[in-house]
Amino acid sequence: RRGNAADMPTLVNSIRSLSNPYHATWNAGGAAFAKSVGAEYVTLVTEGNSEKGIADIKAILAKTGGNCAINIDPNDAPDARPIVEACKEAGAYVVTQWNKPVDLHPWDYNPNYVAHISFSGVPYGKAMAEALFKSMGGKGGIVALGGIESNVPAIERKAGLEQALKENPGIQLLDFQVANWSDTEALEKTNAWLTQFGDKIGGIWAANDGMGLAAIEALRADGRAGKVPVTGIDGIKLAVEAIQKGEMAGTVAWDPFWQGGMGLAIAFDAKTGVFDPAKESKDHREFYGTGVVITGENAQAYYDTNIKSEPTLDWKDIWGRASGQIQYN
Amino acid sequence: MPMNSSLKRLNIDRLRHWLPLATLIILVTVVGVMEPVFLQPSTLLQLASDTAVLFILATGVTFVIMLGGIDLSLQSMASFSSVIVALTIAQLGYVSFGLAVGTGILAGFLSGIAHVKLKIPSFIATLAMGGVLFSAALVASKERSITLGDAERSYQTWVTGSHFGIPNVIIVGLIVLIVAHVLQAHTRFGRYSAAIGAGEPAAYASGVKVDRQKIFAYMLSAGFAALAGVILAGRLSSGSPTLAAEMLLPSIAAVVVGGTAITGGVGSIWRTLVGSLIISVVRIGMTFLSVNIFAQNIVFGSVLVLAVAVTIDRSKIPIVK
Amino acid sequence: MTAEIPTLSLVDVDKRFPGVHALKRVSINIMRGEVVGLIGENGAGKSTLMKILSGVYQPDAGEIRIAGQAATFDDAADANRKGIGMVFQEQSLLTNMTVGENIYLGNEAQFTRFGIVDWGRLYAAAERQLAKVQVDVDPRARADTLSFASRQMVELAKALTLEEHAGDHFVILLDEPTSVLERAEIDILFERVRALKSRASFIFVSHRLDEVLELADRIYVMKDGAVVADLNSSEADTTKLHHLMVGRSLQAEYYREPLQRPYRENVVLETENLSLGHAYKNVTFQLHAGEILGIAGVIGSGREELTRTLAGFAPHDSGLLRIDGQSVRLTTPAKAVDLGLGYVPRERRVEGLVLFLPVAANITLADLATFTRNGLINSREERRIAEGWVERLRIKTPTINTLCLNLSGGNQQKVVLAKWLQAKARILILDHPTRGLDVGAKEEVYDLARAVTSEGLAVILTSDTLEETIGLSHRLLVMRDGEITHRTDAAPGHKPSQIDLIGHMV
Amino acid sequence: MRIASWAPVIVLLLLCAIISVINPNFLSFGNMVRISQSAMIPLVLGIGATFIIIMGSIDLSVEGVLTLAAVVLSMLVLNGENANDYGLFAVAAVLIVGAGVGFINGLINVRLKVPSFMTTLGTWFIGVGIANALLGGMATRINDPWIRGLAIERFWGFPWGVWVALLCLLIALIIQNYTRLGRHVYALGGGEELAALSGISVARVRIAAFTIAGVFYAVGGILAAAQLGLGNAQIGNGRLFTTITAVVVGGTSLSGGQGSVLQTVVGVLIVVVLSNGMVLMGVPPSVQIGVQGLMIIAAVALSINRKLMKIIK
Ligand SMILES: Nc1ncnc2c1ncn2[C@@H]1O[C@H](COP(=O)(O)OP(=O)(O)OP(=O)(O)O)[C@@H](O)[C@H]1O
Ligand SMILES: Nc1ncnc2c1ncn2[C@@H]1O[C@H](COP(=O)(O)OP(=O)(O)OP(=O)(O)O)[C@@H](O)[C@H]1O
Ligand SMILES: [Mg+2]
Ligand SMILES: [Mg+2]
Repeated sequence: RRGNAADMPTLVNSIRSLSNPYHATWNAGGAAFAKSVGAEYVTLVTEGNSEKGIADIKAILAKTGGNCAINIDPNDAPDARPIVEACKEAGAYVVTQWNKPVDLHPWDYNPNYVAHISFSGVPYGKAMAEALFKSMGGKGGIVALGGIESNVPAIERKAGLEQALKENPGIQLLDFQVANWSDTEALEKTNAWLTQFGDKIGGIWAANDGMGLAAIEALRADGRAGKVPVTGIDGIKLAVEAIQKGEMAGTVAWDPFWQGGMGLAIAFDAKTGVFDPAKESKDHREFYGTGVVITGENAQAYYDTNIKSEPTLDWKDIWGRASGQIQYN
Repeated sequence: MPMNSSLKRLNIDRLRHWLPLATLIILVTVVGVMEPVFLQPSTLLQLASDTAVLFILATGVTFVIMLGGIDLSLQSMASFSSVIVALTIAQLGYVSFGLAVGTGILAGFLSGIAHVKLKIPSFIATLAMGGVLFSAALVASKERSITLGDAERSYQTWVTGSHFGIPNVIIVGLIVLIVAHVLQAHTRFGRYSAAIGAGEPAAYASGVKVDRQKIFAYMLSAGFAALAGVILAGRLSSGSPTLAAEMLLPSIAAVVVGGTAITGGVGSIWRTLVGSLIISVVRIGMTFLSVNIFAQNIVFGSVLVLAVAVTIDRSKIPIVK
Repeated sequence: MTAEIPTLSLVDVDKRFPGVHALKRVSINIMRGEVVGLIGENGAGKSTLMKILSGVYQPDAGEIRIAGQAATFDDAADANRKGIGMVFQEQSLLTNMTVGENIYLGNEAQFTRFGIVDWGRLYAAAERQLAKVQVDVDPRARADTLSFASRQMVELAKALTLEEHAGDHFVILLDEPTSVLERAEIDILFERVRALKSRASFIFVSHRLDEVLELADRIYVMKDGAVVADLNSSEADTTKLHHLMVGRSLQAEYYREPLQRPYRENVVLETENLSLGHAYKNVTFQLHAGEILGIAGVIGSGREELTRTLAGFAPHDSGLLRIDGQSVRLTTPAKAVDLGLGYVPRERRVEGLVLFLPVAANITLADLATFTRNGLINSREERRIAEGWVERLRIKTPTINTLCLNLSGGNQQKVVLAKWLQAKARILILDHPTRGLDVGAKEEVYDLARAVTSEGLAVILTSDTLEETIGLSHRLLVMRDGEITHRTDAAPGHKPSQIDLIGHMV
Repeated sequence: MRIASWAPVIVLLLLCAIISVINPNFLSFGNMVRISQSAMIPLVLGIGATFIIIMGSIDLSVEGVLTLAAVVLSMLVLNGENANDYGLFAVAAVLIVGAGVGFINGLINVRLKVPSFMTTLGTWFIGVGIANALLGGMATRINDPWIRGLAIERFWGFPWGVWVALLCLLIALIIQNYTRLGRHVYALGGGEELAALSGISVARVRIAAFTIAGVFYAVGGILAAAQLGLGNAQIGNGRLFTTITAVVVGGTSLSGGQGSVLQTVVGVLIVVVLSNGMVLMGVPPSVQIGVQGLMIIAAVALSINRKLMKIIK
């Protein structure tokens, strides 16, 4: 019935949840791509529960008989292995993003494990730190909000921050706290810092936009919003707006719309035989995507092309943003 | 005449007994009719293996719930256990599993002591213990997930492999079911638990060593949670301080959906098994039936409430609180 | 008499519970200003009847009539509005609230303005209610700080609030109100009831037939869910009532005195200057195998705490307690049970039974170890044992899997006794063992007490009535203000008189 | 006996003393304001939960109602996504939404006889689900100056939100101590059968209590939205356990019948001061949650009256 190869494959995006703008935009990108090829589109959410995420993928594989292309942001790095193995067994094609174990490689699961896409957290975490330091005039104290501790991007972004600190001796890291990607926790932590360090806080670095925006709200309640620069990462709409208002010093846009759509496009093209993954070079199998650093200078332009209207992407240009093979150390 | 009515009563009791299972079968049938692939043996086996970890977690907490307590530390315990396995399996091999479960039992003992001797409500004692375990997992893992290599994974085939086409994890689940069922239905501990849950003062006055039974229940709960963590570590071939994240509420929900009273005294491991399967079927069923992703939480919540409305045995629960 | 319309009546009322036909086409009438006594064995259906009259249960068939008009009660509140108040058999004060709050619970509306309760007025009114029953408690005290007797009086005060809002005539249902009261308190209660007869009718349930004869104008006798007799008090006496209830005559030797065997030589339990805080001090006595040792005393005499000490709830803080010659301190009931003590508590439904477990599980609760093999309970053996006890003690229950909750008081008490006999307790502490039991069941308990002591069990007895204590005991201790004031022998033939003992009690 | 009921307060003071020795900034007025800001939402939520817990039930729908309230509010007041600007009417609507969810909780609990644990777990999922569906996963910025003012504008040095929380406290105290409903909630917790025998309509009291709790959670939602300046479906995350912990730490018993809204105030302060102090004392992030757990155990162990509590579940 469905397992028939002549059928159009089902397109599947699996993400953490639909309750944050980042993944909601990811989902929109997936839907846009699916529409462009006229395929059925399914969204799965893990709700932060690895077992659920994996079980859902297996359910889809069973339901479609493996006739699907999957683009997934695994809940936690370990989830990638069982998912890839299940896809291989069912004959589905899968692209992973952000999280996977370092020793799990697409080329070990030809052709089904098409590619892994990530964004090196280190340079962008560092870029944000530098943008922050710049708007502080190169000296002063900062505090930093981290993501979930075991999460790879959170670890990388923090590493980037640390590199930037090493290169900028004028900047002192007053404290680093983990706020688990949560607005509320970020707000509470910032509140406590305002007591502890008061005016010594010259800037706030946050590992994502949600936490950065929450820090701004804590500053606002203290009457200091706009006076203490804050940076985030992700490039969500509210962050770009905050940059335009001068309350935020910078963010990095991964373009989740691209992630959600292009990840599917790559898996879909492999599934439908447009290219043979086994024949692609490693820098198309495990590659860094390109992030856009947004600061006060380009915020308006970015807003106009990416946020005001739905971005139009060329889904044929699957390798357009591949910027080098992922390095593990 | 009295004979007759007591027969009737027995029948009603029997009927009540089967309501959770009937609910499960109805749910499976509904999904199966709308999407026949769901009823294929391979899909059902898959469903069963994907339920194993949830079931084991739920089984552990059933012991505590029977006593009228609660264990909120189980997801941190499971995650910590996966970290222990990941850190030690290279050196210790199979012993690492024992180490992890042993740590679980010890943690359960400590929560039990805190609850019983310091008289801290179990809600607080286990929530706090969960925090301690989470911190321990973060520190031990250096805040990262630890992936296991091929050599280490070879110790885990008892989780990942299969026998006669049946995934091992299902077999492990069945063993847990049998052990837990025997403990709960055929041992003094099980009987005392029910007595404590249904009427602690009378159990105490009858000479039951209440504290000891309670501590034992917390040890079982954390021990099973640790076992669940060991299995998760096998399934995901890694350990991580967040590996079992978001599994706490589904586990407790599984116990309650099976019809065990959250207030204690009434319940069984069978009910927990059925409850775990109901949770799985509803979740996976929604994926099979392509329920709109935005509607899924709404449907899930509603079905759970309705399921409990059907499954609980109100004749044995004095007051529904 | 026939022409008069009853204030309240039941016509052909039927009520079934799963497995039990509790009321079989019962019809009764209550006339204006009448006190109607209602007696019957445990499980005869008295409480069920009362609960139907007070709106707690709905009849399956038949009719309730108020002043000749058919009436239905949605719930207790509805019955209350229609002029029927009830004092429940089981303690029904909320222990986490104050006396005043309890008295007006559900009736606060009269003290409420714009949604705000005027506590001052409420407590003042509560104070007046308490004065009516002449009980001296602070309406602002929490109910759990009160003695059981005071709580019962508070409940009566609560029922009497009907006076304030019911019409010109109302009915108060008293379900075993006297079982926890001392004689002096019973007198106050009876006096109040008689004083209120001009405005109210009463139904009075009690297992103490003499009390019923004393207070009631007319008596209904129930048996197995049906009314079997309706007679004027003047035509009745205890022997006749007993016969009607139980179907056989009252034993001349109610306490089985001829069966009282001399106790044995060996001391199983002894105390030396046993003391506990302010509760009791310097208590010294010996308990022999086969002996029933009665302890008499009023509330506050220390006998309650002494029994709690022996049961393992309140360890003594000085003096000696020896069991079989071994000096022990009973820190938990578990320890007491291990040493062969069995406690039949006064609060049967709380400490005696796990109400939500089946009969069988309750009987075996204290003795699971003996039929556990390799860690597993032998359920067939368990069933056999439970069935054995049900038969031996004639416990009335549909099956051994019935929850204890659904048994009548007397049968519940038998389950408690079965539990300790099964656990082979060598010393039984009977704490008001016949509270709430019908005369038949009482006799059976006495029979049991005799039987087990002749087999060598030792019993410590505190009881509701002096008569019972005297009748049953081999020897008697009297306590006052925490000390033993009198010891006496009570062998058959020279039992002490009540007057003798009372002199040492107060 | 009286002393025992003050134990949580003593624990709180002790905690404050320890933290201020390590970091004297703790006692600054600025920090007091921040603690009050951190406490205002848990307080309002805790107040609602206290009613339910005294009744002997449990309410897990805290996050569901709060999230739904915050999201609905963000869509109805002046915001960055649509043209709505209903101001105070929006606030009223949100309170009605909270009351509605609470009412449904109560209704399911008493009519379908589903234990509150499961009922409210269900409505938790449903509430968050609806919030999510309404927003489609995005976040809506709130531009309404009144709402934002709750977090930003001050009166006597404290943000308006804190005053709103105190007003809620006052209302709760009145309901608890001076209305029939308040007393009947205790009666249900002390013994539901007995309460019914006294003529209390158990169903009505339960439904009313859940409804009131829902309103308080909705106020919590309004304050949360005001604080973060936006509504999104994650705004409630992690609030449930803090809320119940605070209630229990304050001394309200999970088995019902005992406790009060005032005790919850102390409980909330203990929990908030503890997490604020954790940062001030420089406890490393990865062990914070563990240390917090141990401190809460210590706090409860110190403040529990063991004599009174024979049975602890
Ligand atoms: N009336 C009562 N009803 C119920 N529990 C009570 C009562 N009085 C005290 N308790 C508490 O119940 C617990 C009873 O535990 P018990 O001492 O019987 O077993 P245990 O402590 O496990 O035995 P062990 O110490 O030998 O392991 C104690 O914590 C005691 O404080
Ligand atoms: N809720 C119930 N469910 C099932 N059976 C019940 C219930 N209440 C009472 N019964 C049964 O109905 C019968 C009558 O009980 P009831 O309590 O009316 O007796 P009673 O005359 O008041 O006895 P006692 O003198 O012991 O108080 C008993 O067999 C009892 O087991
Ligand atoms: Mg002990
Ligand atoms: Mg009765």
